[in-house]
Amino acid sequence: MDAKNIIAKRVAKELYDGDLVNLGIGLPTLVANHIPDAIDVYLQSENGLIGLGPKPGSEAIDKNLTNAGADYVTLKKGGMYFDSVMSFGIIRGGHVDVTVLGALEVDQHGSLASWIIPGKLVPGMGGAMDLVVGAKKVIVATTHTNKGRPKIKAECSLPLTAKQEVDMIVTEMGVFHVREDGLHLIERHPEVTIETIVEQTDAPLIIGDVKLMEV
Amino acid sequence: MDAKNIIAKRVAKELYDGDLVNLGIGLPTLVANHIPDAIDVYLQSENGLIGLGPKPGSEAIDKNLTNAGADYVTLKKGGMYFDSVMSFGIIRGGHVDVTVLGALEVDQHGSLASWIIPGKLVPGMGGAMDLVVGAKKVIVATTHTNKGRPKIKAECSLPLTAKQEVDMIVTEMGVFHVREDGLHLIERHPEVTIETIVEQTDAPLIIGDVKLMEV
Amino acid sequence: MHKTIDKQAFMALLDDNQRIAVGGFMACGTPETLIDWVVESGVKDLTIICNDAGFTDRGVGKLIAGDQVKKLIASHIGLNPEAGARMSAGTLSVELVPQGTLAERIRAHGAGLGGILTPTGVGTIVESGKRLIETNDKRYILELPLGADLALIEAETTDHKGNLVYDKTARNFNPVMATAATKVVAYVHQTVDMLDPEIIVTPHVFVDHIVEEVA
Amino acid sequence: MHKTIDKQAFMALLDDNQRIAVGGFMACGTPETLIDWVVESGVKDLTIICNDAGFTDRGVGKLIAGDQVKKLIASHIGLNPEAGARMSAGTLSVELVPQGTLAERIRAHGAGLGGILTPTGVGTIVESGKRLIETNDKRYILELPLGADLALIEAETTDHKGNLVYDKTARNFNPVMATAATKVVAYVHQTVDMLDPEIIVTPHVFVDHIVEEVA
Repeated sequence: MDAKNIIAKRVAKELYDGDLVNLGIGLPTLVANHIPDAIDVYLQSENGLIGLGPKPGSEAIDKNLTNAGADYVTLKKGGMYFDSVMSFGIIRGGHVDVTVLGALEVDQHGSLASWIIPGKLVPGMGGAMDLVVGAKKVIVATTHTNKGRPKIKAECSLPLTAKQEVDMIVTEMGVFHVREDGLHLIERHPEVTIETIVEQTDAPLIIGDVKLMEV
Repeated sequence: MDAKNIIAKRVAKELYDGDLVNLGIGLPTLVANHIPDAIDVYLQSENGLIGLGPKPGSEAIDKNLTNAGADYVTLKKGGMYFDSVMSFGIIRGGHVDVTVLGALEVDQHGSLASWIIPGKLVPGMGGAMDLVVGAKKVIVATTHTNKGRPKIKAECSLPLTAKQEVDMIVTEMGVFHVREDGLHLIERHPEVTIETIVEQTDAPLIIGDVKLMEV
Repeated sequence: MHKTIDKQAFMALLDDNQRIAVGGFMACGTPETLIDWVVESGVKDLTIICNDAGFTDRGVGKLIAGDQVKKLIASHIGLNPEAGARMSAGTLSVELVPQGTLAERIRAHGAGLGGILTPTGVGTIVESGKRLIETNDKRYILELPLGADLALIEAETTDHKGNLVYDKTARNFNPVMATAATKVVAYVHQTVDMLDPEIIVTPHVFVDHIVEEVA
Repeated sequence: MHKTIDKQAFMALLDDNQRIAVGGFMACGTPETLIDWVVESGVKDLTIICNDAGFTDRGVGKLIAGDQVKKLIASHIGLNPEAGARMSAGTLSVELVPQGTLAERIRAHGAGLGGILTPTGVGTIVESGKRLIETNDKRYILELPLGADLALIEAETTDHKGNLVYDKTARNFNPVMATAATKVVAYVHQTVDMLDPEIIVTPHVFVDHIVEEVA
């Protein structure tokens, strides 16, 4: 399994029967492939639906049925459409159980930077700021490093998406919980040592009973 | 024609093709009977519909189809149902062209009191405060006096429904416009003298070219 | 996620001192069966959020007549003399809220807003004790969110997931109340296998429990 | 009220310096025909309110590519490199707004609110220049209403009155934009004699003009 699917599989274990979940564009989308059939997890797409199904075959593409990344999608039985006001009422109002997003940087306090590199990349925040503030549980799903540089920082240096809202970080190296007293390493990839994780992380880590990730 | 229908008929002349109109409980409801067939006027009921039709016969009563006064009503073709949030979005947002309401008191500045007589009658404001603030044109439709006492005052003495929002007052005696410089008498009942109106009104009136009301 | 519950399970949701939002407009669209069960439970000192006080023998009026209500937050109590009598006697506290403001306050809670600025009530006793805020040279009242422990709503039809559609003007406050309570119980008249995803008014994620009408 | 207009009548609605709200989400649900006509009109210095910048050759991206846009208010511009290039070159002013805040600001205008308090963006650069207000010990940004001179939206079906229903995720920002502009033009794919009053998303009172798809 590649790094991205290791991450996605681990994130999927955080989802429970009946949860309403929003998966960000890119890596987080892969989480859907790892949700067990035995549970009902409802995927929201913030452009206006709950009940995101698998990608359609080319013969079943409907140009009016897309996700927030402009990909063609399908709707599961029991799903429904709504407008952007309702969609963000659901998000901001705390009705999303889990949101999973990528990161440019995430820090030990749970602050996240994911939408702008001033002067370089200015795509905009889209719905990310609302999702991170509104969802009951915020999981950052990201590769541990970008071109060798740690993404987990003591303090974010880029403009924030939201301040101190992230609950959990999942990378291919380990799983981290953001708590009152700091950032806890709670699981590690079986083939990655704690020392390596510490070395590849730009934030102080609290290390107690570190379990092995299922990969 | 009785006083109430004289008022209702005159108010109806203020309605134009395509207008969205909200008629309050009681006297204002009678306005619907005087709208010419040649124009389309859309009646809103703030409990959740546009396209109020005539009262149903007893065989056609639907307990889930009522107006804001809890009377059974019907829906015209092209009408639709919505919830209270949408209903008051329409009202507060300035999408209602004309609202017609009764009054306990209305004053020369266009302030209206219609929802409470402290210690005596406390029904509540219902949707009236939103309607008076939100509608493009506010018409008070009321008998000129209550037990011989003028309802049009220099200043309202009862708690207000809204401050300086009324545009026009229609009674069985005359028609009044609220303008920057004060309250103008613009029409009178053909059988009622200007002197009588002045006598029966507790506010200073500006009297210029006074036309005759069609009764 | 099986959401259907019976009377016994419903009764277990009730407690003294709860804040309960009840759908309906002058008893149209109010879940009478659920109200009857609250009466039967004998729970006391409730705070009821409802458009109005219902009638003495219909809607939330039954709870007021049974002296189960400590406080009523509503826009109108005029059709229920028992409510007025108890208010005068000092045994029922009544907070009168303009209907559109009531809808927006409940919506604000459900949509995660910290409040809304409304022009409704400015210059009236409704503004007393509230913060007034000027934006774009206009004065508004800051109205705060209003949520509940429990929402009791009525819908016409559900599917097996808990999606809801309503019938005519029985919709009114039901959808917004479904967004703003810790637990939401919907009384429904029928259950179908599937609802058209375009017409669902209340997505299933808002609905915790369903009580099905017994034929 | 006959609302159907042709291309010529549509062109007459356009002018330099207009503020135009355009429905759609990454060009899904954007009225491409109307955008093409705006391109053809050659009007300049537009302020465009849209969820995103579309693509270089789809959605509002066509207006940006044609240098007709002075300012863009959107949540995301990442799929249209032309928008980023013009922003860097200083020829396009871009106001990035979180998607949920964008929806609420437009809704606030349409619903007559003076603003809304949102937690989204607190502690980020989104709060700069804005008033922060504390309620219930939590900090919120006061976000102001956002309206337009013209809204260009797309719907699936209308009746002869201008009521609208949408198709799947092409709904998105279209309904809320229909509430918040001085003139609203809807491009529709089909016209039917009557729509079910329970399923209408945009009541006809919001719609000024209809452009029907030519088969």
